[in-house]
Amino acid sequence: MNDILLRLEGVSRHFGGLKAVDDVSFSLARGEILGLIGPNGAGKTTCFNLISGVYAPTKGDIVLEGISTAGFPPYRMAAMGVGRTFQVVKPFSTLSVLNNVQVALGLTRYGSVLSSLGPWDTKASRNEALEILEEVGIAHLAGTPSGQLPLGNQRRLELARALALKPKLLLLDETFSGLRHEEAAMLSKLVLGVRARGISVLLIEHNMKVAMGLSDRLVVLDHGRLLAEGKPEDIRSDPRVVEAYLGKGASSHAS
Amino acid sequence: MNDYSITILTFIAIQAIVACGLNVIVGYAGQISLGHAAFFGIGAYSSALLTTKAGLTFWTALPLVILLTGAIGLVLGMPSLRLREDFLAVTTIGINFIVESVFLYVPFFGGALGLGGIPSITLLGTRLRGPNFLYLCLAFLAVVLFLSRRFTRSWGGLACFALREEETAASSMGVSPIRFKLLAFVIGTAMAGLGGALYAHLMRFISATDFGFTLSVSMMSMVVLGGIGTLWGPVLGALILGVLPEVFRPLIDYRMLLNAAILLLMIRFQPAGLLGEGSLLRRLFRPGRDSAHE
Amino acid sequence: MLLELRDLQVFYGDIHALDGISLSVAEGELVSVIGANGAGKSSLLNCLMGVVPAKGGSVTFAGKDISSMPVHGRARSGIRIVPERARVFPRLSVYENLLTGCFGMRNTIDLAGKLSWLYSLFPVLEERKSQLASTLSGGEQQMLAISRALIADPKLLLVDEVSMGLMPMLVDKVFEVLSMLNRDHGLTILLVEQNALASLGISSRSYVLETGRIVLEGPSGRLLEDPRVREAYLGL
Amino acid sequence: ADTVKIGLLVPLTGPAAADGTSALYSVQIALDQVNAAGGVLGKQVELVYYDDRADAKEAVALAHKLIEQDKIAAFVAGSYSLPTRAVAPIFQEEEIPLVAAYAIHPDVTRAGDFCFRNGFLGMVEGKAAGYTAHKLLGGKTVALLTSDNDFGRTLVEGFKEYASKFAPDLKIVSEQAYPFSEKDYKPYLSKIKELNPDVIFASGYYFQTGPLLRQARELGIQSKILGEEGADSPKLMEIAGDAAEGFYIVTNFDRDDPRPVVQGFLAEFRNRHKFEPDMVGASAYDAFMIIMDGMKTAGSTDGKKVRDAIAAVKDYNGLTGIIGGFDEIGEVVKPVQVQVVKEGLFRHFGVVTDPELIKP
Amino acid sequence: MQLFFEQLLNGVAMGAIYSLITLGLALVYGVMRILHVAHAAVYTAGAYVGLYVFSITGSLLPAVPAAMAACALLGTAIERLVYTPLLKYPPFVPLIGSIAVFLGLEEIFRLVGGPYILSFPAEFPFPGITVRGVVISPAIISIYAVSAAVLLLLWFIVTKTELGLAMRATSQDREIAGAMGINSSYTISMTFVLGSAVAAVAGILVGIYFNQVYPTMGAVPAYKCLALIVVGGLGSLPGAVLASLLLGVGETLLIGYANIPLPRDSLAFIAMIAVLLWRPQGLLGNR
Ligand SMILES: Nc1ncnc2c1ncn2[C@@H]1O[C@H](COP(=O)(O)OP(=O)(O)OP(=O)(O)O)[C@@H](O)[C@H]1O
Ligand SMILES: Nc1ncnc2c1ncn2[C@@H]1O[C@H](COP(=O)(O)OP(=O)(O)OP(=O)(O)O)[C@@H](O)[C@H]1O
Ligand SMILES: CC(C)C[C@H](N)C(=O)O
Ligand SMILES: [Mg+2]
Ligand SMILES: [Mg+2]
Repeated sequence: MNDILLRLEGVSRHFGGLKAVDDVSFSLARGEILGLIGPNGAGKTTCFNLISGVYAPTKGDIVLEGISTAGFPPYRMAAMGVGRTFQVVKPFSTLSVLNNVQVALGLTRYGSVLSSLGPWDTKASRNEALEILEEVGIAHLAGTPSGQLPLGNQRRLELARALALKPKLLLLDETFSGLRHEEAAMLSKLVLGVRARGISVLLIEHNMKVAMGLSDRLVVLDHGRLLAEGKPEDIRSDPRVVEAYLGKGASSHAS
Repeated sequence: MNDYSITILTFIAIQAIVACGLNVIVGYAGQISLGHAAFFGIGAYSSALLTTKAGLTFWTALPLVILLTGAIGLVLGMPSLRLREDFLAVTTIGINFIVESVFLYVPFFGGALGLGGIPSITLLGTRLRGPNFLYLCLAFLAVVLFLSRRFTRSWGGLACFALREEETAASSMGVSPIRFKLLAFVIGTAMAGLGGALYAHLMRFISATDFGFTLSVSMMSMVVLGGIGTLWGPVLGALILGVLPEVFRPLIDYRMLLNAAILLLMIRFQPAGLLGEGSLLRRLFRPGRDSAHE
Repeated sequence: MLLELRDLQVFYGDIHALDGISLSVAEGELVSVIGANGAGKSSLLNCLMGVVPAKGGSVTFAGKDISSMPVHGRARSGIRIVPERARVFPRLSVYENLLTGCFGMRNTIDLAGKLSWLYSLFPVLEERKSQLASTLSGGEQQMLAISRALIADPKLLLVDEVSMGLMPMLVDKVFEVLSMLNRDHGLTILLVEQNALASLGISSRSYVLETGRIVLEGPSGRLLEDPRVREAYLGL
Repeated sequence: ADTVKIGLLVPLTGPAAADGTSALYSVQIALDQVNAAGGVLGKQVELVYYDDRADAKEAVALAHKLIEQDKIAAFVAGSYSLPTRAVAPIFQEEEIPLVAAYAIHPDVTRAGDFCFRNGFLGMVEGKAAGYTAHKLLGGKTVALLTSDNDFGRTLVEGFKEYASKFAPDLKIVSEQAYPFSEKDYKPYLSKIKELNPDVIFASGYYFQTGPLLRQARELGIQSKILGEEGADSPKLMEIAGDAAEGFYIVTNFDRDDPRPVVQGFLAEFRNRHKFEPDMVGASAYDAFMIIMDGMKTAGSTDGKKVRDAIAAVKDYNGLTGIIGGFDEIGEVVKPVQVQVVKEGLFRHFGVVTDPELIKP
Repeated sequence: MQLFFEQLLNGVAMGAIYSLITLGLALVYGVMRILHVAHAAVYTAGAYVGLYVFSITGSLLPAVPAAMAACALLGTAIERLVYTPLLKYPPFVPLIGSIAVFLGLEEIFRLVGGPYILSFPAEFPFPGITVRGVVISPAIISIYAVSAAVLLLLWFIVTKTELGLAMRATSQDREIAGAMGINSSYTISMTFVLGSAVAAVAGILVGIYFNQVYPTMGAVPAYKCLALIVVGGLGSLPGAVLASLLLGVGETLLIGYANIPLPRDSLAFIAMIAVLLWRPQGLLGNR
């Protein structure tokens, strides 16, 4: 797997004196599922915000498919094939679940004012959105205003919207948290299916069962810096990771 | 119908046009604007100047007026990209005051004396008056409603809804906040410009105070009262706020008090607007209709 | 019984979120509630706290009917909540957030002692004392929410998915702390949790909630053996 | 109909409410006097009035209402310039005679031959003010301080025209305008204080000039201060207190005029209401009476005939002075009154009769 | 130089008056996130009640507390009857409600007090001071003294008592504030009591200083003070005071020394837009 989709090159992001992300480099191959783990406050979400364009890096560069994207706004990153979910869910609250997904389907239309003049509520877009909702398992809630969903379903909606962007790179920020085992297992299967379609996945997850089970490789951040990188089984037994992150009872989570 | 009711209805139709524009900005794109009267004024003044000083007719001036107002809307809409919510609300109040004082202070705009001698509108060789002028306004209102509806059904409209709800998420879904907020601003202000032009040629004389903050407030009240973000809300709001003072007219001394009281009561008991989500009217006429777009 | 619910009903508009919940928690007990998405777990805790109104049924706390008591009254009689999604005050500093937790009783508790205990539990909170809570990471906000609820020695602690967003090491620590408080200090806890393994592990009794109804209840050890629970919640 | 209907628009709510109320009360006195004397042409007169809030848009709709619904025979414009300008063309078109009470804007009468004005054109009053400052008060230097609206600005224009045409030796040392709802005049006055002009021409409404007087005296400004009809209100004394002593105005009403019309009106007004009558009321009274007089002379309520009768008026014995007549545009020709505040009351100080100045 | 000092004194006095009105708005915004336009009507009510009691008793001693009490009542009534029920709607809904209340109250003042300007002939029981030729009138002295006292008191309440914390917590998450034992409806009402009582003081001071009380006296403050709380940084009390003082002094000096082509009232807004372009969160706001 030498075909590199995304590369972070010495990326830093500072907030005042705080180095939330500090000189981090790693890369993600096409079709890979890469897990991003690390203690609370390690800078994982900040990394996502950098990759998806919500923040610009203070230093360093982010390269997607050979293009340097540092400083690109989120909507350009979306157009370049980055789809993401938010750790703190951000539904379009008064819009129905279906409409939420349709927003994402419009990605190709938002490029110019002219192309955005076509009608959106077509049978085709409805069906496509429904299909995606079916995949994440909330098609029966299509008509509900998204703000009224319980948290677990809002996480699924996040995933549905990201999928609707037909991304090359999918960023999942704790999408599995707040789901019980059965539900998480179903979404894990979905993520594997997505990867089978050639989509790369970058995944933040504190649920080690999920993170270890899904990821081909893991990158561990601590205090904004890269702590370790490697195969799940190596990371699990890496003493630095155990000490900083997993804790002594590691086995109970990572079984 | 007598001349008096026709005049009232004509004003209502014009205000409905302008309120529909405001609805695009506030209701669809979620950008609070309390300075909409400024754009109404810009439309009125530019049409008045083009017809009196540049010798154009209403019809030849109209496209220019709409373009110009939209363009100014584009420029003055810029602050909305940096500011949020209440900051924006107060900034737009500021824009209203500044535009009003420019009309009032710059001699080119007639200064404190206003602009008079604005020609009336002629169509097919006849001067439009009374009912004919009303029909013209209604025709334009129909166009504006049609465009509003088209907008809500376009991807651009959906993009605005998304921005209204959650900007970061919308942006991550490919929606450029700059492009679509400004689009809404341009459409909304252009509609105000159209209304302004009609107003100028109806009144035949305009002055800065016609376009003050109080008017912006009543525009906003129309939109909120009718049902923000709904298609017909602004029209209903304009109708109610246009007719109420006439109903209370015989009460002279208590008229404005009752007016304010009714506005307060309506806001208090139908906060989502008369046609808004879950409102009385809506439940009566469209039971069981789902979802929030339109 | 410290807490007793009878036939609780909660609605959101037309949505019937809780339909006739009856449960009880004895003083010094640690009880957990598990259930699928949308089962009504959060609604249950919020309704106990008084944040969401009940349409019917009764809530008795320490022998007093608190069904019509306003939320701040319930808080003052010793109920605290760690809400879902933390819900820290975004534009208050970390320290000020902690102060809200002991509102009105700053002088009756040992504030300095409490703070140093909480800071030793979550050192990052001390580091970030004067940072605005909105700029904390997800997990850090969760820690703040836990600390805020613990600072004033509650009688009953309602915990809504604490483990969400916490790193594994902290999940262990938080569960340790909860069971320690329960064991050693007699703190009564009602725990809602997706991490069923952990919550069944530390609780003595549990309820399983499905679409607004209690479908299963019993000693946690017995539920751990229940095949339905094992499949849906534990993945065993 | 068995009554003659006269329309009236006055601002009864909003910021101009006080003036509108005064105008309405005065017209009602006129109405009662006419009806007590048997009405006009053997019919009782009925007054139909509405509140226009001094708003042009409202006034336009109401004008249509007066014409269409109430079918009035003539119209008294008892409001400010802004709404009056807006309605004048409407009455002109319907050929209903209009007499403006105290609006000063030239457009009112220019709307056509059915539109008359009993008050002064802004330019005329401004010129009269210039004359007063120059000749009657002996000023060599003046500072202009005006309310920033059509009213204040027009008066200042008139003043400046006088200065440039008739008084090359009158020096205008500063010119400032303050917004309509100003309260704090000290910044403007401090500037004037340094220049120490002989006269300050303060053109604004009483609620502006009142505090302005007070603050000027507080700052220790010694200059003579001259105002105009906008300051002609008993309220001015209340607001300015002692600072009003020795304040001059040019206006459209002489309270010391011994003629019975004047003294009778003053007595009646004071009798009916708790406060002092003012120029706004007097002008509105006259506007109404001029229409009555026109109808009597014409022997008809027909618009055209009444119009002709009003246009032909000569030396009419009005409350606001002897009206020489109306010029071809419809502007009144009569002397401008100059009053001064003595012991808290407006008293006669002089008149401006120079035809060069008072001819519009 | 003497002129400059006169201007400065006067400018600071204007600023102090602005800040008394603006503080109430900032307080209310801080706790409810509502642009409380009707606050200007509360201020007008303060002037009317003050004048009424003064004209009966001939003394300010009962007039000031009476006005403060009446305004506190009016303020909390507005809060209870209009704002609290509308809290869960988008901000423009309570804003329109607020404007309706403002317009309605203006009408009530006109109906009760008459459309005319009333004078407020209170004299101060002490003389002015002359410092090197600059006269400081008793009115200005009172404005300084009263505003300083009120500002200090408010500062103390908001930063040194738990009420301040309760106010801020309530504004950010009312439900959770309640869950922490904060009585949010009491907190909100107290905010209105404080803000409205201060507005009453401002109303009386303005009434005396300019010797006029009239129905629409709130019209200019209603929007100008909105600009001020925005410039200060929405909800920031020190910001509101700073912005008020800057505007008071700035306006006065600009009119006194420069011939600005635009009216004074639009200055506030031009300044506001300039400040916001430079600092979108306002002078002392954080976001
Ligand atoms: N806007 C900001 N201002 C100041 N500090 C910030 C800001 N955003 C993030 N931080 C800080 O940067 C650090 C990294 O935050 P981040 O959200 O990336 O952590 P994380 O790894 O996602 O943690 P978690 O697992 O808890 O979600 C945190 O300590 C946080 O307090
Ligand atoms: N504010 C609300 N408005 C409308 N419906 C709501 C609201 N909050 C919750 N609901 C509905 O109530 C039901 C119960 O939701 P609740 O949040 O209590 O579930 P939960 O068990 O906590 O789920 P999760 O595990 O996802 O947190 C759901 O059907 C949800 O859609
Ligand atoms: C009250 C009057 C002084 C009004 C003034 N003449 C105007 O037309 O505006
Ligand atoms: Mg995170
Ligand atoms: Mg929940």
